[in-house]
Amino acid sequence: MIKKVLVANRGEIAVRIIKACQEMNIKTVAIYSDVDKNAPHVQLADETCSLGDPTPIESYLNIPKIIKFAQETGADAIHPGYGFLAENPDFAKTCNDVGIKFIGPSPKVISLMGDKIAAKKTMEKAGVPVIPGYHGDKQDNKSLVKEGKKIGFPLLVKAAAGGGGKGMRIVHSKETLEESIESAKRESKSSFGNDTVFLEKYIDKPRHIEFQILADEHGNIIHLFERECSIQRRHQKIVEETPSPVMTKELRKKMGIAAVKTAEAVGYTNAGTVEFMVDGDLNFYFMEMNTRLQVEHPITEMTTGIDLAKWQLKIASGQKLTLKQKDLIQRGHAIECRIYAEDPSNGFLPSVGKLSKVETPTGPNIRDDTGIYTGMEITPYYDPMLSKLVVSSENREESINKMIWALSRYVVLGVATNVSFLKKVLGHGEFKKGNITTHFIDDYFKDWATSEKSLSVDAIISLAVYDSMHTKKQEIVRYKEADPHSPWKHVGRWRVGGKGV
Amino acid sequence: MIKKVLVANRGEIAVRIIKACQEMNIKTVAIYSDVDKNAPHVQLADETCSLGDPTPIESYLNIPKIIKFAQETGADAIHPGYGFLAENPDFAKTCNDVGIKFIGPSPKVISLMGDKIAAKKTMEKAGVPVIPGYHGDKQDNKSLVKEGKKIGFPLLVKAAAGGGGKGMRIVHSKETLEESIESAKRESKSSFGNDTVFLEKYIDKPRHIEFQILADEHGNIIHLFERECSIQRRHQKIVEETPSPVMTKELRKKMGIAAVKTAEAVGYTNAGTVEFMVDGDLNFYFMEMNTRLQVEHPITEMTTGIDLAKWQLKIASGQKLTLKQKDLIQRGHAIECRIYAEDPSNGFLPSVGKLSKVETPTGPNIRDDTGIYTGMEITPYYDPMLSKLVVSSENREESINKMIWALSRYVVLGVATNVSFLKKVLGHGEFKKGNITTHFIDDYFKDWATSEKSLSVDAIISLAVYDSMHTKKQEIVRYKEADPHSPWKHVGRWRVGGKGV
Amino acid sequence: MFINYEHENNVYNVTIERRENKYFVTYDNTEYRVEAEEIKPGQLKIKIGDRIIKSIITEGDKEKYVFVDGAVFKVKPVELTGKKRTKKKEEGDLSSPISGKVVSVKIKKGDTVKKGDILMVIEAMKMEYLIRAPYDGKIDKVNFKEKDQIEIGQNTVEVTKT
Amino acid sequence: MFINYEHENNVYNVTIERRENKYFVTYDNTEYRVEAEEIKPGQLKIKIGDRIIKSIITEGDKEKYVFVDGAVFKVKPVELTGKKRTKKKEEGDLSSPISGKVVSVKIKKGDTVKKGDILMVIEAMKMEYLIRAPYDGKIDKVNFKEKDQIEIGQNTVEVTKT
Repeated sequence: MIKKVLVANRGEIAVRIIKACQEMNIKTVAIYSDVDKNAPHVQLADETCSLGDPTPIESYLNIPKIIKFAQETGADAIHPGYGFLAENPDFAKTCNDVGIKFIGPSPKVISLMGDKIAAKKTMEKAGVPVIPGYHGDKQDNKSLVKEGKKIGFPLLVKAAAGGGGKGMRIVHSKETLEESIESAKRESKSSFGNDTVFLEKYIDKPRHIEFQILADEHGNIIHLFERECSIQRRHQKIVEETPSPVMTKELRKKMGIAAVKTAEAVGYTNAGTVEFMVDGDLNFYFMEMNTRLQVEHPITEMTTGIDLAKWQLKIASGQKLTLKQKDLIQRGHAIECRIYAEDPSNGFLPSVGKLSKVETPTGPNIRDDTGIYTGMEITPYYDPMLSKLVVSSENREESINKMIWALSRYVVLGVATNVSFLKKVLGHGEFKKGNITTHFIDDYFKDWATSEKSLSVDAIISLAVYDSMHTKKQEIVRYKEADPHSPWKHVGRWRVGGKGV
Repeated sequence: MIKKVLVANRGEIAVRIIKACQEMNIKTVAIYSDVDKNAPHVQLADETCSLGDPTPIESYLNIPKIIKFAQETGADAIHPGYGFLAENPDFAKTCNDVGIKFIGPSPKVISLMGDKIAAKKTMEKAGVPVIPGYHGDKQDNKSLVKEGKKIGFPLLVKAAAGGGGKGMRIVHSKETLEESIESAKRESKSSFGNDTVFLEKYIDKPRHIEFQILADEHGNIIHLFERECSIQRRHQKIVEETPSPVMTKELRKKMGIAAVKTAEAVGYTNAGTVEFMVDGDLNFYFMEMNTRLQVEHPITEMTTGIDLAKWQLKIASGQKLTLKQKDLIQRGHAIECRIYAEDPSNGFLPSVGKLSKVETPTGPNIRDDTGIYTGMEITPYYDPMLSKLVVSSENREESINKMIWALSRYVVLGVATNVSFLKKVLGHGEFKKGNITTHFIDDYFKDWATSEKSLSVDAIISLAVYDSMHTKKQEIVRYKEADPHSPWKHVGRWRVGGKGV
Repeated sequence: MFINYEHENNVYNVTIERRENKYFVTYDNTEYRVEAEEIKPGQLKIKIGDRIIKSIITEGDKEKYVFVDGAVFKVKPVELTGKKRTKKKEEGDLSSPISGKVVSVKIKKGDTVKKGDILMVIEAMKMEYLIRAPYDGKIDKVNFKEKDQIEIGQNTVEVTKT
Repeated sequence: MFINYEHENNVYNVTIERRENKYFVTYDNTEYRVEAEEIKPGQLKIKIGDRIIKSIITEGDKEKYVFVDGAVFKVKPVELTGKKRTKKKEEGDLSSPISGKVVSVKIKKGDTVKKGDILMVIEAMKMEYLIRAPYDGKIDKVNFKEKDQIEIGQNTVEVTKT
């Protein structure tokens, strides 16, 4: 068994992995940049190493520094989490080269799946259906524009190395094709250090449905059913659920087999996710495989009872998968909402600042995977995801109600968040009916403005009472001493005024 | 559907019920005594009613007051939780009489099951095995002593109206029989207002295994498998788990059928628990039926995925049980630890005081049903249970590890608690092997003293650093100004001294 | 005590008087008599008639946040001058939508640009934000260069309409 | 700074000196050089060599609680007089084990009692606690009557051994 794991990540996923290790009596090493000095993952770990400069490339993306820390602390394995170095084959290879177990698939598999073009070609050969498109080597703008016109519009420009919507552009007409290709290349270069893109047919009314895979190092592969991830903004998932409201027993079986075939075709090991696009007629197409633990893995854990993070550690330790496909049970219904520091009424722009208050709901089957705390500074250095609120219950309707209950009691003050927005999404009639596609947000929330356009009476009363309680008599400065009924007073740092009654 | 529920309880169970109601869009009314003014159940409810005087009989046991509040707030149902009025047939009857739905079985059933003697006689007739004993009407000391001698020693004296170990005495020889009968009667009188007792054979190496029942008002009854509740101190459960380590598929089936038969025999409705004693040869005997939601219900919820509190509300609203016995799945393994304000190294004596700090562990499949908060005053008025820590995972070994992890991070300062003790119980070799009986605590922890007999070096360093940080220079008073190296100084409220170095 | 709160560019005039444990709050010609208690710092329990509300308030240098009935409100103080600031984006407003780093500047002073042309690219939290020309025009001033740190609301480029 | 802590009737002599951000703690002839930070009120992060410990400390009037490495310690200050209080129960100690209410008094002054006889019944948190005669003897004094409130540690009954 692995004895000590360095967790090469931050935030909620670092916390999640450290807890899994500690329950298995595996020692943990946290790494942290200067702005994360007091972060929960640092508080929790057995040992900690300071990365210094918070710039990603100097900290959580700094391969030599991280490898050095692993060696110094005697870690025999590294868990990359998701994002950062999780799908970087050079990192996985460097780990292997210095004799540290990388918790994930082999560098070769990461490399293959990281190249979206090569991955599609491999899957086409293996008999897994893929979306029509151009996955060629000609990467000059002229050739790409020509190929794009052949596929027709709308089409997608996607970074070969991309993920999470970064380096992705929808193009509706030939006029904006070249500009979009350039922009996608630039973003991909900056995010992944690689500007190869590919083009593919844009499918109407698409659903994004993915299958969770576990594969051991002895050739055993199972899938843990689907996750419906169609609710996205900026091509990034914000609400995930399982089972999918559109799934049938037959389709689940077919897609499950395709997912296992995908993993088999490349000799996949450890946890992974096969992403499919499903069209209005329930045809499905392989999109890509994520060679890591997924953000939304908790909903699978809640419905199957399987601990994916622990199985990653067991598999990396060489253990055999004792779970059999036929014994797996998908029970009840689970939903995850990603809580972001962003303003949904202003194009989902990230919001930075100090969290003046964090208070989260608790209750049966409510799981909050979080990396935040009261007093934490949200900086522009990293992804603005604050936490993942996950619920499960006997059926979809009860899970939606539970999630709305929990969101209504999720207190994060100090930055703009998407909490109210998520509540509106969950409460939307079409969502309740399960009529969702990846266009859901655009279709129903295009010009959504915060529902809190005006101060409620309860808010006004609360503020006034609070200010009355916290205003010392000597702080009330009369501006016109001659008139004792003057409305102009000064409350603390807050200037006050108003008409007399 | 019920529209508004008054929750006639306090603490974690009131919180649990209010949350269930709110998820179902049922309005809630909390009641509270003066000492519970700021308790979580009061914070959470939609409406609140003040009971005043904290004495139980004046507050949470005050039937007229509670009925009046229900009528005033327009509640159409009352949930009694457990303890207090949960198994008081007069209360259930009063509710019915004024047209308020009592969430539980009928007064007649409560009355029958509350009379342990009548209950046993009924079950004997229905063909459910019971323990040999005296359940007769002759309640004078002389007759009881005579009957006791007939049964033989050891035997149990039990309050007919009792529960939770109150009014129960083990008698090992005829010398202490009469004294024990008197004491049991006195305690029963004070706790339940009734001093009828019965006697029964004391079974060696007994396990306490109970079955959860759900019965609707249309004649449908299911069981939700067993809970192993053998780990008890003072005859009160402190650790519960499911499945039981001793359970076999065949025994589960047999006991499940007996449990359903028990419920059927009395026309049981709503949630209930049939308690059995299981001896070393896996013979089982009906002990009693608890006509309410049980403290340890969460472990059943975690392994079956069923929300028992919500089903109580659905059944009370007249809904049919849509769950079928054959569809119920017992999956994984769950453990509950009851966190008490008590000192295990001093006879489990309750501890009162102000909670100077409460910080609880969170993580996947960790559920903390709690009614406490930092700053709360623990008073001698009510039961000293602070919270219920519940975990689940794929198997028993992982659940034990998870529970130990969680207990190690459960911070409650300001009163003595049983947290360290629970950790020792879970870590005990015989517990790990599943070799448990109701004598487990007596057998292995008879003279247990706190494992923290001496201050650890980490504690000493922490204290010294803390005191150094919080001591302002002007607070350090030199007692012998003449000698600058004098060891005698005064730190804040804390007097300090020591040898010079 | 008279207090003005600014929320989403609207100003709310509120009066509150305290008499013993009761507060009298007047807003929009309605008086609310409430009882209130601060249970924990910033956490209020307020009784308005038969209703009890719980709110959480935090205070920053420039704003207060209120959490009540599941909703969050951010309010600002109103300056004594009475001059109400309006922050609505004007057509030609090229202030940065985000705090981040300038990764690319596409134009220089004196350039002529067409509506929709990309003028500057700002990166924050691993995402790109494009500043585009709001109309055909001429560049008057470029306030940032590549790799500069830029704060939300700072003006990026000044363009004269042509 | 020199501090004495009392824990479970043992006294610990500790010295601590602060130089800039380092603390030098001496206990039992060993010096520990540590770095420390108070992250939240009462929550410390302490670096002892390569090891990091986190502890939570709360302060009452009469005691401090420390939570560290999953264990809780309750410590008391040591009085300057140097007189160490020992709280061990003596054979004849009949102090109340619990704060609660006296529900029944079985004896009166002058009664003779046998070892094991019940002298008083105290109820707290719905449980009964029996005060029994520690030896054969004679009742000298009964400090409480029925329905009296009694605090933990208060002497219930005084008995002379016979």
